[in-house]
Amino acid sequence: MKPCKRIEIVIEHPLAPRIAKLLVKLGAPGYTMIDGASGRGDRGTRHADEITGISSNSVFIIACDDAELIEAIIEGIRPILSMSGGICLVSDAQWLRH
Amino acid sequence: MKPCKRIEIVIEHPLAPRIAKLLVKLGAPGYTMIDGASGRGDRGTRHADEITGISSNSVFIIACDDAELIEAIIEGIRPILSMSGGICLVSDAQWLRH
Amino acid sequence: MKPCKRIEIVIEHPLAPRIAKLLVKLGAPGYTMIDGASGRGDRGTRHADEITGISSNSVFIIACDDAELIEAIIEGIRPILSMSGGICLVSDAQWLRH
Amino acid sequence: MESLFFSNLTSPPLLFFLLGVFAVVIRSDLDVPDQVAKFLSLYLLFAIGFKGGVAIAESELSMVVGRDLLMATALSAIIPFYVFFLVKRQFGAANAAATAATYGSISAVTFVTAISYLDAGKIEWSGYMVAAMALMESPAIIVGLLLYYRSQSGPAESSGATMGEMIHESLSNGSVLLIVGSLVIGWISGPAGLAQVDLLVKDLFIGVLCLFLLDMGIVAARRLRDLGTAEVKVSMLLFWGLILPLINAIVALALVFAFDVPEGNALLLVVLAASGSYIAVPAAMRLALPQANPSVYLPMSLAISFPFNLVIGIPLYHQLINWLV
Amino acid sequence: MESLFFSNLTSPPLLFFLLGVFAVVIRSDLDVPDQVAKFLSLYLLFAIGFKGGVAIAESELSMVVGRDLLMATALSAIIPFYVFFLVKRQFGAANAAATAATYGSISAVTFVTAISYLDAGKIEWSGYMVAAMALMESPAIIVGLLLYYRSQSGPAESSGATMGEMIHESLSNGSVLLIVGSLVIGWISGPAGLAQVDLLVKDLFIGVLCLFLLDMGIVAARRLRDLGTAEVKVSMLLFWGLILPLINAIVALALVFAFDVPEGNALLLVVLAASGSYIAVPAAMRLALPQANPSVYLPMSLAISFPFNLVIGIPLYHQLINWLV
Amino acid sequence: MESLFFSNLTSPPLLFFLLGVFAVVIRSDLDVPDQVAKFLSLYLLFAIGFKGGVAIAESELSMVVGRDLLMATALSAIIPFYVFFLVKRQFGAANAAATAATYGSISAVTFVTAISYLDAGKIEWSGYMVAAMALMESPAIIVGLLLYYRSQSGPAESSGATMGEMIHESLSNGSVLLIVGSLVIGWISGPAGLAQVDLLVKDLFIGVLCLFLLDMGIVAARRLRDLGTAEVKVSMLLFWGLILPLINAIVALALVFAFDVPEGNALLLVVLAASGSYIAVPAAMRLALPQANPSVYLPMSLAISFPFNLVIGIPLYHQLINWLV
Ligand SMILES: Nc1ncnc2c1ncn2[C@@H]1O[C@H](COP(=O)(O)O)[C@@H](O)[C@H]1O
Ligand SMILES: Nc1ncnc2c1ncn2[C@@H]1O[C@H](COP(=O)(O)O)[C@@H](O)[C@H]1O
Ligand SMILES: Nc1ncnc2c1ncn2[C@@H]1O[C@H](COP(=O)(O)O)[C@@H](O)[C@H]1O
Ligand code: NA
Ligand code: NA
Ligand code: NA
Repeated sequence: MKPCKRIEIVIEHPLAPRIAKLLVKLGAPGYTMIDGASGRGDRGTRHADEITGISSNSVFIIACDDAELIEAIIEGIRPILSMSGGICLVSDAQWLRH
Repeated sequence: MKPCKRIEIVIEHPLAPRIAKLLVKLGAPGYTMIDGASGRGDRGTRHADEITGISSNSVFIIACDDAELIEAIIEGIRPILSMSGGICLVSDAQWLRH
Repeated sequence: MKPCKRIEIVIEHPLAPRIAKLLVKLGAPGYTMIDGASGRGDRGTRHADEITGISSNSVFIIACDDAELIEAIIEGIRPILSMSGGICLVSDAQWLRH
Repeated sequence: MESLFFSNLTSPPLLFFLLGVFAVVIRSDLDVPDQVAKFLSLYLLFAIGFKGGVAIAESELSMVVGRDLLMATALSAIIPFYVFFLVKRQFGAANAAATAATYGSISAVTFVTAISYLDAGKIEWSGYMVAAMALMESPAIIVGLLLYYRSQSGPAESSGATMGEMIHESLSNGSVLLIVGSLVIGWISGPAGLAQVDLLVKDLFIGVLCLFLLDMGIVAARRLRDLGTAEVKVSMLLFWGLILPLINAIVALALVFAFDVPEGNALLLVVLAASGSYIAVPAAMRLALPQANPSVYLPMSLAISFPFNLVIGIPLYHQLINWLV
Repeated sequence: MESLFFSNLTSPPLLFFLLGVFAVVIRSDLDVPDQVAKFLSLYLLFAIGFKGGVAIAESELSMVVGRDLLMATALSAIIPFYVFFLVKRQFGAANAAATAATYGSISAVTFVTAISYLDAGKIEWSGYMVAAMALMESPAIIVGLLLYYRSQSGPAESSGATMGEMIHESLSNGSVLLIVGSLVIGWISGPAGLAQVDLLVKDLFIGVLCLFLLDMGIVAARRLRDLGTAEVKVSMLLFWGLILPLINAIVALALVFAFDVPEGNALLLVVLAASGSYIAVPAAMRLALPQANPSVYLPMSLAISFPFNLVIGIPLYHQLINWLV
Repeated sequence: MESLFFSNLTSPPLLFFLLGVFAVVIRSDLDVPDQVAKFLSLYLLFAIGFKGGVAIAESELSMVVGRDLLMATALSAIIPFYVFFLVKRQFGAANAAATAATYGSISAVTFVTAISYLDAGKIEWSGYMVAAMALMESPAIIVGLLLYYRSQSGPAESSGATMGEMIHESLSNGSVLLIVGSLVIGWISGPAGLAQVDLLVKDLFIGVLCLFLLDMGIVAARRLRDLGTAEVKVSMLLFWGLILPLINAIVALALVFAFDVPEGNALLLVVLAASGSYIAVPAAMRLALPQANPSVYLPMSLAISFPFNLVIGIPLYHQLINWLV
């Protein structure tokens, strides 16, 4: 077990590929993405009921133990979130090394 | 980044709209909801395979930094969970302000 | 509210029933499972787009407050993860007792 | 009589149901994706409702129609009374009320399977029976809840919904609304409307029913495996899950015999009485009566009564009608 | 004229749209699963594209075809100009640009509903109109974005995509690609290809349209309920959502009158002009112009203009064409 | 010969496959929702199995049938042997065993595409070939695993499943069960059963195949893009992904030539031999042999051999059969 940060991002579905691309570009060790989440925030309700996908959210989970990389991810995500809404939470976790 | 609580609720699908309504009524800053989760607990297995939706779970994620509100959310959720099962976990997190 | 550990496992879809069986065998108090997650890690991209399900992930969330059981779960999961990839994160949480 | 059971057992829809059961028994991973399964059930309600509506538009509305609709509604309101008192001691008041509502209401898939059974045997039935089915969806919910509240001494635990919410819930349930809506639309647009959609609504029906019953077989068998987790003894669930359809069928048989209902419609009425809901009622009960444990009334209706009616009930009731009439 | 509205109102597709709206109004949980709804929309694009391609393969390509396609493309490029300036003051530049792109582009479902309206009335239309529709999907996106960038003094906020990405996005959008691709495949494989798939592509079409419009009714009504959360006043959204289709229809009417386009094609062109996109354009706008607030342009097009065109617009434009010609 | 390729290339199913590939190439977001894609594949298995079963019920079961089924089963058990030894040095034992199982087994979609190719060319084939296909699904899995365990000196790494679990897994796989089950149901219910579902099972088949191949084109092209991430060199994957189908086709060609199998059945047998599984086998391998890296054998079969067989293989094998016979 190794201490790490668990980064959780909720972003509108159309921008999910940008987050994925960003993570790859920054060299994140990996990510998991859950699609089709609905939600509510400052920009109203996202119903996840639409054929366009613009009214649904994607949830990213990223485990990362490199402080600089975490910083880079957060700074990379910040402008995207400011533009389109969504949230980013960071918490402490233990990462099982197998 | 701002410290906050991350509240995670697992509830049976038919009651999800009640949780959503409760959160809006209490003035929660937002929530994200993932549908179609299966699970297992004291009330047996929920298969998420049924056309009624009564055998599937919804997962709520709520970021909240207002201590009173957190208390209100938890107290509002408690009776619903006692009645129908499910879980509620609260943990510390950092909230990226964009 | 009671302190507990929140265990989060990301595993390829075909092995999800094994994790579920393991949890039941070890006597875990319950679990929640979200299917159809995509992701990326050392073994490349999992697209969650395939009819076989072998290219998609399942996310398990387990709340557990029994230290021995937590240890047993982690040790049970470790060989499965070594074999097939995926991650396991453990963090602190408060469990709402209803 | 044997030939009835036999021909029922070689019909594709039933065989696919059994294939689904078999898949679970041998622990196969065969599975119809849940969103698609839900859509197939919407399709069946849409098709049966539309066809029923067109049939009503084409037929003369006579006294007989009114009588049959009344009979159906009455059945749906009466059944919960005795079911509630039959199972209350063993199940507790909340579970008994939910069970009463479940068996007062109907299973649309059992109904459409009975229709495809009649069609295969070239036996006539009337389109307005779809309206009878729609009418039977909701009343039982309200009766069931009233029975529960009356049985509680002191102020009822009101953790659930109010009476108003309850009635709303029972009428606005998605499947109830879709069948009633499709019925009305079929009625309004009539044969001209049917001509535009008949391929989807008529010719594809049995094929889609096969695929849906495959899924129902899987789901029912899974619930049967879970039976142990309920708070009521498995043997009791098995007993009532087999006995309640029979009792309700007999009550309905007496009615159709008394009023001399013709063969096809008689079978449909009996099947409606004998079947229990596993869509509208369980969903409504989770909101209106969350104290009731869904792992009591849902698997009883879905994993015991539903397969029983499909495999044995339909030809058996048919045989009984033939004897009586 | 009344009879036009009346026969439109009794057509099954429209009635199912209204059933969907009704379901939301009475707060029913009726819902078409989202993955299935997405697939139904793919099916409609596939079927209409394929049929259109076969029709082109079967017809002679004349000057008239070129003229009509040009007219359609021109409409799609012109509409955004005046829409942008009409709404800019009230909506702000970004929202105005997105709105302009939305209304310059088209709604495929409104188009196919107009086709089923024509077919029900036995009015002829040409297969190449599907190509016209496909041609109108994208240009408006580019015009809308150009208008926005020109309106920004100083260097444009480039948080969104570059011009190249934008053009790519507008042409590679899934629904644009599927309709164009199906059109080309229908063209290549011709009547022989159609013979292999005609049941799916032709006979099932209206039935599936019914189920899809049921979902569209639900989604549109939900968006209508959310209108309040946008940054623009609800009354303004309502106003422009009703006025823009009318203005665009009148512009198109003038064109079809000037060039003496025959009844069926004329109606389709007018409907294309009057309808606003809620698939291709909103998806492209989230990437190219994220500053624009989707809860302004999406509900306006989806919850106001779309139902208006479906229920009132199509028969109204038809009536106007009959008066003019 | 050219005309064979050409007519294959203008058939709608293949064109939609190419459209899917094109969508990924231009980075379009076109996508068939995964639950629906899974259902379409269930539908294809259901329809082909049912039709095959009815065909068996209608035909006389002769020695020829037994011979052909035996030939198919033998092929499926023999192919893994040489495939394993051919690729073992480059892939390692675990990946070689998985690859052997993959190519010994079959691709149902390649098979149904070959059937629609035969039907388009009005060439006869026998319904029992569906049974041949079903028989070829599983044996290769067991042979592949045995080869792996034998190749390990010392006690085999038993992180995977036991032999019993493995056999269970290979027989209870959802797609194997559905095709076998539908075959048996078609057989039992016969022409009378087919009459009830023929529209779904027959007339819609090619249309649905188009939509499914659209998705397969997308998925295959995505896997081709990911090829780089496997532990085996891309050039090796490309090489074996093209060579293995050819080798297996030649082996099968020799057999069908030796036994003088008629044109249609011959092509189907060759296509079965040449195709590799990407449903049943990869899913079973993840459980039975998790040491094998799925990004080796899955993209090879799905992204290289599958498109090759679809576009070039089927007409090529057909041409070779015509030359030989
Ligand atoms: N406090 C919150 N907790 C959890 N999720 C949130 C919260 N605020 C916003 N979200 C999610 O982020 C999406 C966009 O939020 P917003 O930009 O605030 O409208 C919402 O649809 C939610 O899914
Ligand atoms: N210890 C746990 N960890 C994670 N999820 C749980 C746990 N216990 C219960 N759940 C979830 O809550 C649902 C209802 O639980 P219960 O009421 O205990 O049957 C289950 O289906 C699970 O999805
Ligand atoms: N650092 C990470 N953070 C989040 N999820 C990860 C991470 N690494 C791997 N995963 C997940 O685990 C799956 C398998 O990872 P791997 O075995 O590394 O290829 C991936 O598809 C991801 O869903
Ligand atoms: Na009943
Ligand atoms: Na327009
Ligand atoms: Na093979």
